[in-house]
Amino acid sequence: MLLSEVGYARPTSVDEAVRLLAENDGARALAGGQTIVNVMKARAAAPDVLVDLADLAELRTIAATADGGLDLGALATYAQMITSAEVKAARPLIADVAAQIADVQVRNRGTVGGNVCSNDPTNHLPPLFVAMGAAMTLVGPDGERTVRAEEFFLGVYMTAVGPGELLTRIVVPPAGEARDGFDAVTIGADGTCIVNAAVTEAGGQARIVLGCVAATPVLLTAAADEDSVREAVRGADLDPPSDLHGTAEYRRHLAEVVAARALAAAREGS
Amino acid sequence: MEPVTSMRVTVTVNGESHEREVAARRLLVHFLRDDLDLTGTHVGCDTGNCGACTVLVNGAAVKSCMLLAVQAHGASIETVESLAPANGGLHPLQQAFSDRHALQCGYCTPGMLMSAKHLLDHNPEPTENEIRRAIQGNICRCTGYVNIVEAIAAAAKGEVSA
Amino acid sequence: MTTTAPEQVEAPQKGFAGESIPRKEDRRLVQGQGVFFDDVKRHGMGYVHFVRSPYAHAGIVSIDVSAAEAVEGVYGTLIGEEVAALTDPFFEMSTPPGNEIRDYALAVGKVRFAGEPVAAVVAETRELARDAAELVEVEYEPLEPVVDAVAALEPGAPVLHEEAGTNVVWSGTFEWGDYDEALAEADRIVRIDRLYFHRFSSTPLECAGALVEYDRGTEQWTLHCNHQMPGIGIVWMAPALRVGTDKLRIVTQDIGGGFGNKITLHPYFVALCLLARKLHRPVQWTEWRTDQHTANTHGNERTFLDVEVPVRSDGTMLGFKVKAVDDAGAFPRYEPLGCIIWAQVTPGCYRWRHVRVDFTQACTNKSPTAPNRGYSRMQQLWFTERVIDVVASELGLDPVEVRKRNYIRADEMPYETPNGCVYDSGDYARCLDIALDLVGYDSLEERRRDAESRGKLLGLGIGSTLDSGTNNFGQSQLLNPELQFSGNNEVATVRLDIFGEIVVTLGTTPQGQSHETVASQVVADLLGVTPNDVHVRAGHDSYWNSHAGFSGTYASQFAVTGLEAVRGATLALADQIRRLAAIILGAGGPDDIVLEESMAKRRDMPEAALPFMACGAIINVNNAGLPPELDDVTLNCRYVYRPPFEVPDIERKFGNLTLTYATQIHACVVEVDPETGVYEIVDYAAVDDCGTRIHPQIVEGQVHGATAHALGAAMFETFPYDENGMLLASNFYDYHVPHALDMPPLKTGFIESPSPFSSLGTKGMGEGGGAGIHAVCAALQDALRPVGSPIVTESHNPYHRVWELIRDPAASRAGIEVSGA
Amino acid sequence: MKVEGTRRYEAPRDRVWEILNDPVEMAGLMPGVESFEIVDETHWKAKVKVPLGLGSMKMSIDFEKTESRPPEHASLQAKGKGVGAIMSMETQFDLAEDGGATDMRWQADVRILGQVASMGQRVVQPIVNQQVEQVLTALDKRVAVKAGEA
Repeated sequence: MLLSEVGYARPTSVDEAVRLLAENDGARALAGGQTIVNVMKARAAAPDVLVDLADLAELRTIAATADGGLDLGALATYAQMITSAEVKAARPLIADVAAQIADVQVRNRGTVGGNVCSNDPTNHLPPLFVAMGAAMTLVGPDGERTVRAEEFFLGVYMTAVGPGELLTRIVVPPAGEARDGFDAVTIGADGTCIVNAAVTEAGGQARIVLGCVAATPVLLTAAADEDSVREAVRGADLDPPSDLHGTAEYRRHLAEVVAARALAAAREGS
Repeated sequence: MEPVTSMRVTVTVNGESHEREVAARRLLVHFLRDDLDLTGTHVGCDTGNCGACTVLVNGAAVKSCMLLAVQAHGASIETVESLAPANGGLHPLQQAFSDRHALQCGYCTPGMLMSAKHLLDHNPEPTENEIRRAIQGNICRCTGYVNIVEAIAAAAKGEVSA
Repeated sequence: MTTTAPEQVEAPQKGFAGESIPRKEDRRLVQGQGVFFDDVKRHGMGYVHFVRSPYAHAGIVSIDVSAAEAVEGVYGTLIGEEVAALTDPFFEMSTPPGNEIRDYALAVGKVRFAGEPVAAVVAETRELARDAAELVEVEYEPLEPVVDAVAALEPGAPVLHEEAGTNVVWSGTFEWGDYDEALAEADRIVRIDRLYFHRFSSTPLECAGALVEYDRGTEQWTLHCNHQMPGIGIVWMAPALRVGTDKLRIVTQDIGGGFGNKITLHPYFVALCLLARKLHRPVQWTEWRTDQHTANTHGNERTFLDVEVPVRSDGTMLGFKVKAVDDAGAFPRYEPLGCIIWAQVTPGCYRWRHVRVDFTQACTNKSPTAPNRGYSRMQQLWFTERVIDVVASELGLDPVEVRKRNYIRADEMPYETPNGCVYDSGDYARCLDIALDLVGYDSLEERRRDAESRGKLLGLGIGSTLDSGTNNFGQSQLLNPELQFSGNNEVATVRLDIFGEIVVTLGTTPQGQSHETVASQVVADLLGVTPNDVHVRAGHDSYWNSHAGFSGTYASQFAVTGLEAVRGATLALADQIRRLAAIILGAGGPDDIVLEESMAKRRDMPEAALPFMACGAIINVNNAGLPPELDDVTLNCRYVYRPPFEVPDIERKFGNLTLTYATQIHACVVEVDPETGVYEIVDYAAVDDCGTRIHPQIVEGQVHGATAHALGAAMFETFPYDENGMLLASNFYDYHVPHALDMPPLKTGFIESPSPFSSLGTKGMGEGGGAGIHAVCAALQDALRPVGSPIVTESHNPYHRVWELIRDPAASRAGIEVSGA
Repeated sequence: MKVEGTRRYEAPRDRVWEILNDPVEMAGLMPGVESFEIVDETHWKAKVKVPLGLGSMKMSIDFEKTESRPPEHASLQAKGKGVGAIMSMETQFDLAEDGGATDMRWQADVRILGQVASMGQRVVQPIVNQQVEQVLTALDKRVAVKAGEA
């Protein structure tokens, strides 16, 4: 509950934030704080400096892109996404899934950027963004680069955001013909995730992304019918972790079921 | 601004402005309870699950154990102490909680009330499911939520005793 | 032995009792004006942080606190060696060798569970105390841990307490009726090789803690804390600190839930007492959630082995035999009381007459246990309910019919169980009918078909339980005849003060049970005033002189012990008021005075009335010239209620162990997704019979809460350990307690079977006996019949466990066997 | 928690052995090593700061080489201490020459104790895997470099 001593800075521009992140060893960005503050309470892993992004209003916006996709500022909260007309128009499933994250208080503070950067295997958004083919914009001392969602997640609590870099935006392509579906088994309603799956289906092909079965979201592709999806999951050679909420075997089985259900949801959804 | 381990924080709490030097690592809930002596806001866990520490920051319900006090610099905060009107009466939610026996030990109650207030501020006529969703982040270990849900519904409808 | 009813001196007038009046506690609590221990502050106080063992089992080679003490702002430290020198071990209740266990405030020499405190650091701020605690260097010599009670009893298992030389805390056999006769009479014998009741805790939302002050002049400690059983708490602490009990003042006001988990706080509190004395300043300790989960208390875990149930073909239960192994965790503390408490409900709600139980309790390298809501009876009741459902399943009988055939009948009350307990009153079959009605039992088959059409499996289950209240502590002598505990007591004082204020103090330590309100109802009715006129002091203070040895709030007893004490004190006060008024008003005698409208009136001439205010003033400040026959009138009456108990027969382990038995019959309907094992409770009814209800709304609130705890335990809440003795659910992410969306809609019903053994007809209630756990297990077993009829053998059934039952029903049935006699 | 695997290095066995048994080389392969000290031939100490996305996990680790049969087998014990965490690891590897390449069979038995352990295996297990994977990948590169040098 009691944090270690930490440095705190609240930059007023992205450039300043990036400079602070780059110049201070062990600095981490602080967005909504709904994961990092918790982790700091346990003191097991701790940043030395927190760079509070609260004043970077430009990262709080949600906008439609020219091609009808979504441009999510890293600081957009779950609550914002749930009520955003742009999200509803472009990829409404993002709002639906955001509404299943934790609870009102967390959704009021927690941000899309924080969710993907913490990459806790139980998070819902990483598989969803991989399925949708989102791209992450990172700004560092050497400028800006874009990383595709499927290359963004490197491990538990590990992402492509390098030292001195800041995730600023997440760009989700327009749905076009694609339809999105999501399904999860959680402990109780909206509790900790046991296994989840996001599916984006277009032109008879499904991108299936499984969460909580490995350190990073697992992307599979298959023909967009239940049998093929199930077969793809079975053939994926998953080696999920075992814990008190489910054995590896149970998770492997659930992965197949939630993938099939996410596909069904995608087909019913739009 | 270069990183600091302590800074001057100004916040408005329940309409009153406070200024204090606060360590960067101090959680908002400890700032409220220990530094401002507003002990109505409680702590029930150390992982942001229980919601006993719920307060409104700029009108939004948040868990004050998942926010550093320095992050609240410049913000306006409402705690349970702000609910009752100055004339000695109770806020309709407080009255409804008492009417419907929506509290036993009373430890979760301040956080629960603030979540309920946040709900009714944004949705004056919630359905039962909306009420349950609104307090999903507040754990109560005494009541099984039955009477809490009823009390919030009653407050919304103005069905509270005088 | 028989228990007789107290004389019904004067049935309370129809008044406030029975009404759901506004709760007195609420006004402060809804405004955030309650005073919980962590709200109490003192000038110059130091914050305590405990250094805890990362190992489940290890020798302590050395502890170095010098770096911690060198930090600016650190006030001092405490380590096990100091504790061993300054205190005596807490007393142990078991027989040798279990009582050789030495339990201190901090680990001495070795650690026996992960999270065990090995040192304490005190500093100027909470954060600094933790910083400094990280600098304490402890060198450990890891030892092999044992995390399973059955394994702990095997030869060669690592021994936790070398002094005892064994992991057995207590072991004994219980033989009631004639079990062999039951075997001979049986048509069938059902055998179950293993049933397992899991480890969990009701995890009160407020964690433990205290602010402790030491007065050097008087050598007295004051503990502002949330101990829920101060009477026994002091009995543990004072001898350990080598002082008399009056040196410890325990003060509580508002307590954020307890559920039994705040009964065994004495090790922490003794450490705080030592620190307050050593450092010459008040010290404050707030336990964090992770600490509470890992190192405060859990409920008892119990394994039932080699179960044998002789039955008739029609489902008549004749007897049972079982070998129970209870897991007490690393230190016994309140144990081995759990080795006898279960016997309060030996046959559950049923007419089993022949019982053979082999009971052993073991230590393991896990968190110690404490009497968690439903303590020890819940485990036994779960066992009886599981047996009923397994037998019904194996004999192809209807579980509802088997229950009704075997339930103790209303016309058999009071009913003496095979071990001499007296069930005071109740009508289980009627409660069951109400519960079944509430969940629409008649349309069950239709709903099954409807669920099936949606790909779901629907099942109904029943949980029938008793909430035994008001312990006869004489049962401790069945474990250890040397123990000098028996009976029970509770205290209240009622006073009429100078301006006519009626002031009540209680010995209890409520944590949400609304004692202020309920006590005021009883007092108001007896004195002819309104509850608003009755000021019941909040909380407990051992300096109020209103507590006794067993004071506290536990074991479902307030409605009997607490209210009997309140009633006794109020009747005494009423009598004094009448005597005073009779003289002042010139009436013939006290019987000619009636109390109503806050006045003492002459029965024959009601206009001749003495306001209570005048009574209070006369005795307290205007008492010259009063006649000598009023010398004993103080208008300040203390009453100690002692239930009519006798010491049980130690040879036969026979006797009445509790005074009242409330009934809880629950019915639960679940829908299971057979593909994932995920299930949902779609209908739920709880029917309660706690005798006369003083405040129906409060009773119902307790029913809701007990149900939520049970459903949480059934579906989500478990404290499993890995093979290294690490707890796997140390926070609310992994220890998922029911949230608002997890709770099914609850329907409630009630009947009132007044207890013949309490003056008010009340029965203790609130623990609920875990009915929801039993009901969920039964409902799952019913729902899964179409997929191979797996048998539910564990009390905790998370989704993955249900999936495993579906996937391999045969595995769950492997230990079940039915044979002809 | 046991993790194991096999790995093939395109270098002769002696070369791989050399790197694996040189504490300085190995220290260079581990992520986040802040300081490294050789106590004697079989004992080393390291202070590491394992970089995780949310912050770093600091640990001081004592290593002991418990068995060594050049050039085919070695076992190593590591004991680490951090805030709320105790880590102990027993690891061993066997090297077999196959033409010019080397096959390594390795296994590690990792025990995590303390508060961190209770963060849940679904988090801890992947983190351990990640760290091992990083070391092995770094080893790959180092072997390649060394082979190039030769």
